[in-house]
Amino acid sequence: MSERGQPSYQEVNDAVLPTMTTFTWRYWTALSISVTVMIFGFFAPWWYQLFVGVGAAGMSRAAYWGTYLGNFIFWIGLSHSGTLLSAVLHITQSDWRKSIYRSAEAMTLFSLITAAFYVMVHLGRLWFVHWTVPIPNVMGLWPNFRSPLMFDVMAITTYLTASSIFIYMGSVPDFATVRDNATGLRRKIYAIMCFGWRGTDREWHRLGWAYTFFAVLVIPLAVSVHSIVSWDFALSIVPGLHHTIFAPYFVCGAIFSGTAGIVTVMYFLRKYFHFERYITEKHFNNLGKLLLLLSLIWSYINMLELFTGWFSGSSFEIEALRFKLFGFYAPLFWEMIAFCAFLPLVLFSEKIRTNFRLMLWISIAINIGMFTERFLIVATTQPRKFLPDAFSFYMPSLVEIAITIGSFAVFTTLFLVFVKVFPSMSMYEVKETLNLPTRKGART
Amino acid sequence: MSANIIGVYQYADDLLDAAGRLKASGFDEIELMSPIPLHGVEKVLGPKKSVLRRFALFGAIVGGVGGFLMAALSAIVFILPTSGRPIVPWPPFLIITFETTILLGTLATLIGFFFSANLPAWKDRPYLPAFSDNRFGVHVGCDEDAAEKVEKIMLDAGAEKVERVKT
Amino acid sequence: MSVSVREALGAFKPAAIAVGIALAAYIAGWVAYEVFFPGTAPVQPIEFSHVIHAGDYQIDCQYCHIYAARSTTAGVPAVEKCMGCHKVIATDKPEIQKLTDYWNSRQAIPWIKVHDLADFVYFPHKRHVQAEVACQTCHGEVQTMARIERVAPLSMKWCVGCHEEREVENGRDCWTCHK
Amino acid sequence: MSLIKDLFTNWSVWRRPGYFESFDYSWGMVIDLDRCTGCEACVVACTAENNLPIVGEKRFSENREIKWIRIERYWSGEYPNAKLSFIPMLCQHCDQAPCEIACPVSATYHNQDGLNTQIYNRCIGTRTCAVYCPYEVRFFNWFSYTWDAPLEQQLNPDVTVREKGVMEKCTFCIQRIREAKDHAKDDGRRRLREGDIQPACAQACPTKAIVFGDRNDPDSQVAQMASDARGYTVLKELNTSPSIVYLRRVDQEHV
Amino acid sequence: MARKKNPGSKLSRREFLALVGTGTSVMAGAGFLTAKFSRRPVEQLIPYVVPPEDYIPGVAAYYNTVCNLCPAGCGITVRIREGRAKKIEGNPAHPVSQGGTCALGQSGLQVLYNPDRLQTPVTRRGERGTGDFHTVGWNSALTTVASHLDKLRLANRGAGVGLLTGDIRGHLDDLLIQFLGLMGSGRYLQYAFTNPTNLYSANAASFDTAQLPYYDIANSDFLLSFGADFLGMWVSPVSYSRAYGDFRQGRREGEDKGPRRQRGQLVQIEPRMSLTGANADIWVPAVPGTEGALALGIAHIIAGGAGRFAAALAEFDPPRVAEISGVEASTIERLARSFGDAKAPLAIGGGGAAAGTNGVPNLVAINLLNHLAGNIGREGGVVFNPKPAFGRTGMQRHGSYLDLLAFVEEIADVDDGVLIIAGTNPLYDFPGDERLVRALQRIPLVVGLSSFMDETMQYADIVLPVNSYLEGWGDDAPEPGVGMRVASISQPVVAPLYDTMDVGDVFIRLAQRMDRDMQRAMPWPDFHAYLRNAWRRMYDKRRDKLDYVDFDAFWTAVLEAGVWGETRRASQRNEFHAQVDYEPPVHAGNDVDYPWYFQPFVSQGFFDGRGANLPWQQELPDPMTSIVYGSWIELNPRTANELGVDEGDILEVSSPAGSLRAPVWITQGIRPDTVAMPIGQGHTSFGRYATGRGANPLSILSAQVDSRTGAFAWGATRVNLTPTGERIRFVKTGGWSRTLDRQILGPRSGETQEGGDHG
Repeated sequence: MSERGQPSYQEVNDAVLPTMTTFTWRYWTALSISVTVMIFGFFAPWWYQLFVGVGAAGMSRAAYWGTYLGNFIFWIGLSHSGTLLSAVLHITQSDWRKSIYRSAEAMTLFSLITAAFYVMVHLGRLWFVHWTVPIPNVMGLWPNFRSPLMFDVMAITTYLTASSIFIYMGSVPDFATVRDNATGLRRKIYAIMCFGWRGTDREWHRLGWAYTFFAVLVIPLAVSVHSIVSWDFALSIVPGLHHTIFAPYFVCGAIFSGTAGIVTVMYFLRKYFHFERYITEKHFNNLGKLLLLLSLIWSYINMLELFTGWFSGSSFEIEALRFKLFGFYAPLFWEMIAFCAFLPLVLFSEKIRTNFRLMLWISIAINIGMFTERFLIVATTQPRKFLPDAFSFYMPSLVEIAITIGSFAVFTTLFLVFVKVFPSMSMYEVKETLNLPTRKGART
Repeated sequence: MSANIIGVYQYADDLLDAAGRLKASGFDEIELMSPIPLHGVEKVLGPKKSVLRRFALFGAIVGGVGGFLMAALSAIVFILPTSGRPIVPWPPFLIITFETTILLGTLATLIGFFFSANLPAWKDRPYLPAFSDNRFGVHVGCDEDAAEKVEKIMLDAGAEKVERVKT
Repeated sequence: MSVSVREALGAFKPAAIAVGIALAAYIAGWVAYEVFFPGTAPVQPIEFSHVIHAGDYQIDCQYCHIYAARSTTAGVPAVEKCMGCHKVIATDKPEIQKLTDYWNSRQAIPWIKVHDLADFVYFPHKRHVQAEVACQTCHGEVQTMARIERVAPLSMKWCVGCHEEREVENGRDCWTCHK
Repeated sequence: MSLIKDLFTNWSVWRRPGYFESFDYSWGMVIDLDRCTGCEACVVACTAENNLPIVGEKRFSENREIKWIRIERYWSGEYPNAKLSFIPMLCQHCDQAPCEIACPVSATYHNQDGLNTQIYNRCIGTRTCAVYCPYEVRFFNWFSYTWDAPLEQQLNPDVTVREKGVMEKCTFCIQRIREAKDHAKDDGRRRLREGDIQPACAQACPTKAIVFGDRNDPDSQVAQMASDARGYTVLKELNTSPSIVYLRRVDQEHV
Repeated sequence: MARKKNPGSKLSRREFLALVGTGTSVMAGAGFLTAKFSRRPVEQLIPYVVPPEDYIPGVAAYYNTVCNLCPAGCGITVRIREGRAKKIEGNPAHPVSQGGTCALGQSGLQVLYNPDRLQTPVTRRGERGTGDFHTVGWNSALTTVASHLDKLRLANRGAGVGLLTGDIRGHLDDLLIQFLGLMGSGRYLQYAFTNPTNLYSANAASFDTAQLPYYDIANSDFLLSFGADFLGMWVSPVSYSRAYGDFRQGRREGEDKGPRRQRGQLVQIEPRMSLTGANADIWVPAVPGTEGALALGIAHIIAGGAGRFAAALAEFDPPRVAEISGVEASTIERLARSFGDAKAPLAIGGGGAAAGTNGVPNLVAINLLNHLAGNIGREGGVVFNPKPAFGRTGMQRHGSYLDLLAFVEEIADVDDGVLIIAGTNPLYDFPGDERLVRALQRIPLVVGLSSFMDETMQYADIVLPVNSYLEGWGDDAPEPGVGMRVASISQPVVAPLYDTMDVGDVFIRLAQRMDRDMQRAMPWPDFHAYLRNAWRRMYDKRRDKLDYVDFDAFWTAVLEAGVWGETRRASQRNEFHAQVDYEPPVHAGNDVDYPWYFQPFVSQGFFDGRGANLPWQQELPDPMTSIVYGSWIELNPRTANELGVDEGDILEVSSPAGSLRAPVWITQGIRPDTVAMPIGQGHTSFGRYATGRGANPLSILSAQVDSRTGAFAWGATRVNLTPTGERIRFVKTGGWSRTLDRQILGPRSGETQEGGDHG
């Protein structure tokens, strides 16, 4: 935080706490729209699908996986923003992280929840989903841990647990602040939520250590999560999916789309919660640089994938590639290349990196591109596998489209609830970046 | 023990100063309260050792061993061969092992945190709401007859005010 | 001023108690259903007593359940079979008169299945009878039951446990029992 | 505890792949493409034996048909020298099946008879196995299918009717294998004999293009035919070790 | 439980208690109900009141009977569980099917369990053809018919009664003749457009035996097939498919196999590639109807200008034949050489070759090839069957298209004529010819015996539901046989599902309701008794030769085996005394307005359309195109280019007799000057699965007939094609139909897989 106009501790509290208690008409509108869309776009079609069978979706023979799994990867990818970035920056002691990491972690958590929803939506028999949980049962039968899907189950469970703990533990001192500034029932709820936190030297010390441990544990975990998601695909022998490059490709794409997601969220927080003093050009600039780097890595890996596929000369790979590049879904492919490989190149310019509005649009475009990538992964590979006689085609159905839209509403709803429950900016950590009030300091 | 005295400070260096003086006067039960983590507390109150890292390590080891055994034993308890792969193949099971290591490591760290930070606070503890905002505080638990001495030290170190709280 | 969780928790006491009562009531209702309408021992259309037939008179199981050694199903005796004896025996009892009514109107008795396996389970009585597994192993001490009651859990773990104990060939293969 | 002890004492055993070579039977098929005429009697026979649903025109048009065995057709050449070849495609019961590894709940695995199994009631419908299958012979119940009364009276009681959300595929008519084993036991035989079992497709085949038997038995017809010079396995480069050996159709250009 | 005082609340103690009480009871009720509904529904065990004999639940029984879905007469074995038919298999003991079945035969169960079966007799209420019927009891329906017949008979006008059936063989045939004889009528005709009338006629002309010979494909080594789709639905598909397997690869190990000989070679000559064409080594697309010329061209080369037919063959030199048939002269010479050099060559003709106006001359020319090859009566050649054990041969029974028309019109001309129709559906099979419908409309009483309300039944006054072939009694002498005398019995494998009767029973019951003479002449209680009686007579004749204690033992044995046969062979005949000549085909429509030959073909799944109401058949991909649930018109890519249409574009197909619409299927397997369409769809009334699906190509055919037999020439119409601009997506299983160089059909010949492996 720059010296110029540095806020005081009290001002930090005053900036954040009201965001939790003031409910504008804008907020209510946004919330009611997103809840409506969530119910009618997500849960209603899902219920319908549970009732009639997964046939309500557009998947069919050969294209056994569709939009649901594409969206699943997208949301898992988006979740790689917060926790991973927050942990990395925490370890590297980058102070600029502190004003944005809370909302970034919330993004992680909520995209993970959305992704977990997609696993359920995808399942043919949701009512037996507990068979994937390793608990003793009347069948004496356990899940198959050799399956990449079980890696997934384990990874997502761990990631969800670790992320929730990470964000919650980071918020405990702030909950105490909320408690101290609230009255009535709200005070009591937050009193429980902060465990009776007092901010003693002992508590701070333990929290510091615990937080560092979490960060250290979460970094490899986050990398492993998207690698594992990629193995769902790469461990199959489907041409176009069976690539060793898939794990880094997915991880890089995940961080890419997650970072873009942070930029988007940051923009809105800054705008509607008036965090201008805390979320500054510096943040946009730094994240812009990160986006640029990731975009370059992403393009490189993409090129590798296409090149190795083509150069292999295998009929399977070439047909898969041909369909991806020039088939029915080719426009989407080229849109993805434009948004994720070429558009981010403008971030070489610092002027653009520090232009909030442009950054917003670029970040949204990147996520549209990444969403397309995930869709293409499922839509272009499976219908063109090995036996030409079994070639088919995949087109999402109305139910799938509705659920896709609805899942964004799920995420938004969760986020809208979050900003009223959690301080959306970490107060104590922002205070940490300010000058410590000392008598000496007061004198000078 | 019967007296709980809290001193409120506007400045952090005053607080540390007060803590140092109290420590020097032979009071052991000193707690500092602040809205942000304070650096340099250890210099004043002596180094802190926490069992946290042991919890983390223990959790991770249990998670790792347990995870692998869960995968391996559940494969052996009902042998269902798949794809010509071994019943207990280590590469995929290492992934499971890795995940459970992290999972239990995290959970153990959480438990360790609660354990070592003395949380949640089931019993009432001395506190003032200003400590989460912009004030620093020190709490000393002492005998009734030492209370006045403590209050004096606190005020000398520049306390804005000194309060006695009941618990 | 002081702070802790307890005070706050106290505020939620009424809510917690209300939830507790509701839960207890719910569970009590559930248990009541299980107690008053036991799924394991349903009321049959005719109060047929195995105690009299299998217990007192020592009639062999396969005298009535004639297909047990030959087929997947043990077979419920046809009404004709019952009438074979009950044309003369105990004709004055009300339950036997019920039987006679069924016989006279040429209607089958709608017995309620107590040992009801799921449709995807293939259970051949034949193999088990031939392997000299006593009927009582799975059906309990039938000769002491006035009303047939399911004693065994009939869960997969239970089946497999027995297969294991007896070292049944391919006894753990899913397709041995599932279809 | 004994399990853990078992794990360590038998560590090398659990770690050894290729266990299927020691299976009791290794059911396999030889399909002679020179005999196969593409008449599709096998397709209907399979439908009838295994309670395959009638999905209806709309669902068929969405590629949701369920045919455990199907005839694939490949053209070569142009008119007037065009040639059409047929190949029946059904679950290959691969020894190293890509699908088996995929199932998170072990609903599909390799059993003692060398069969690639599918346990319907265990399936939760992730469809991973179908994605992993290179032969496209796994079918998913996108809906719960019904039969117009009284067509349901035809349903085979030895085969479960699958509900929505369940994967299914060719079982090599496991119900017939089970029945044959049952009869063998009644006769006091430990092992099945050649010809005890015929899956519905092989039985119906009017040209006897499909031969079924135990590949572990070197004297069996399948074992002998599999070593024919015309023998090959489909998509061998994927290293799935299928249990079905095809005998290439003879191309006789000069008549 | 309840607190005495609730400080924050304004509730009184009473209210609070009430609230707690209500809440508790509601929750308890909810728990109770959840427990109730979470439990699996109760299943009941329903025992028999009196168990049937030899019945074990859970154990399957097998019964042998005869398939009735096509005239081949395959023996089948039906699997029964708990009194219900579960599966049809070929009867391994039956020489026709030898354990195999065809796709249609497998679907027989859906004839039995078809949801659209007629369950009770119905009588017409509305206009004919509107399908407005109401149900009546058997008693009233039979009485109505019987009184009508009785009246005619007593008035000595019994000749006004006609009986039109499908393919009925065996003792049922005898019973019907007897019934009609008692009525004083000789009007009995069997008609189906697939009946090989021309083949009978050509064989009669060539060899003096009006029968279908048994083509010994299995032992032949060079098979020249002129349009005969014997692997499809031609004459006896299962038997010939079985033979084809052995023809290609010899007998299977373990069976009694002859010396391993060279792989048989198959040449298929037809304008549109049929299933047999797809399996042939060489497919020769000749101009439709010119197969005879081609046969004579080949004969010309083989005979080499010598022999009895030298003069007749003289003008059929390769260049001229090439001009007629559109087949290159070099190909003709090659075929002739191969045919001449083969050890056991065989030529068969059928399908399109027999379905022109020149069907008989074409087939005679093909017979000439067999004669020249000297394979008549020899192994691997044309084997004639002995006289069947009972019944008449097809030539005696079948009527041609012209016969049928005359038959119906005659009855219409009689006062009070009665037409009884059983097991045939001429209104579907018929070309776009209004004469039949007009004649039917004029007949005062049309009685239908059928399981389904098909197109013809729509014109009946009374429809009596008959048993499906799995519910009734019958017997059969398959035609063609397998070179020896075979008879099979069909028995009810399940109890009738509905209130239905055997066809034979209907006539016996009718007789019982007529006057005393009729009753006395047909004294049997039911058809089963009649049949048993008839077999007893057969048994009595052969008692000495047969190795059974008594008739009952014989009868039980036959029922168990489902088949009974005598290894008697027909005397060998090798005389060929027909006039050999080529007659150019006449096509309806000139080649300017109607530029394309139109070749309807019998489809694998539906046969002549009777399989269209079976959902399994509707869902069975067509072997050549993989299309299901619809019809299509096959076009050569060149034709499609010319018309500017693509796959799925809907064409208007118009002929001199009418027009229909069908989507385009582009295939390499058809001549550019020919278009083809499958028969079987386009039903206007045939149950829920068939009605209103696709188009019926027969409906736009001109009423062309064979010049000699009067048989319907369904391959002799030309059409014009007009794109309509509409388009559909085909419902089919197949994706792409090229292998893209992937190793699916095996390594190229001469390579083993190890060598060709690149993985």
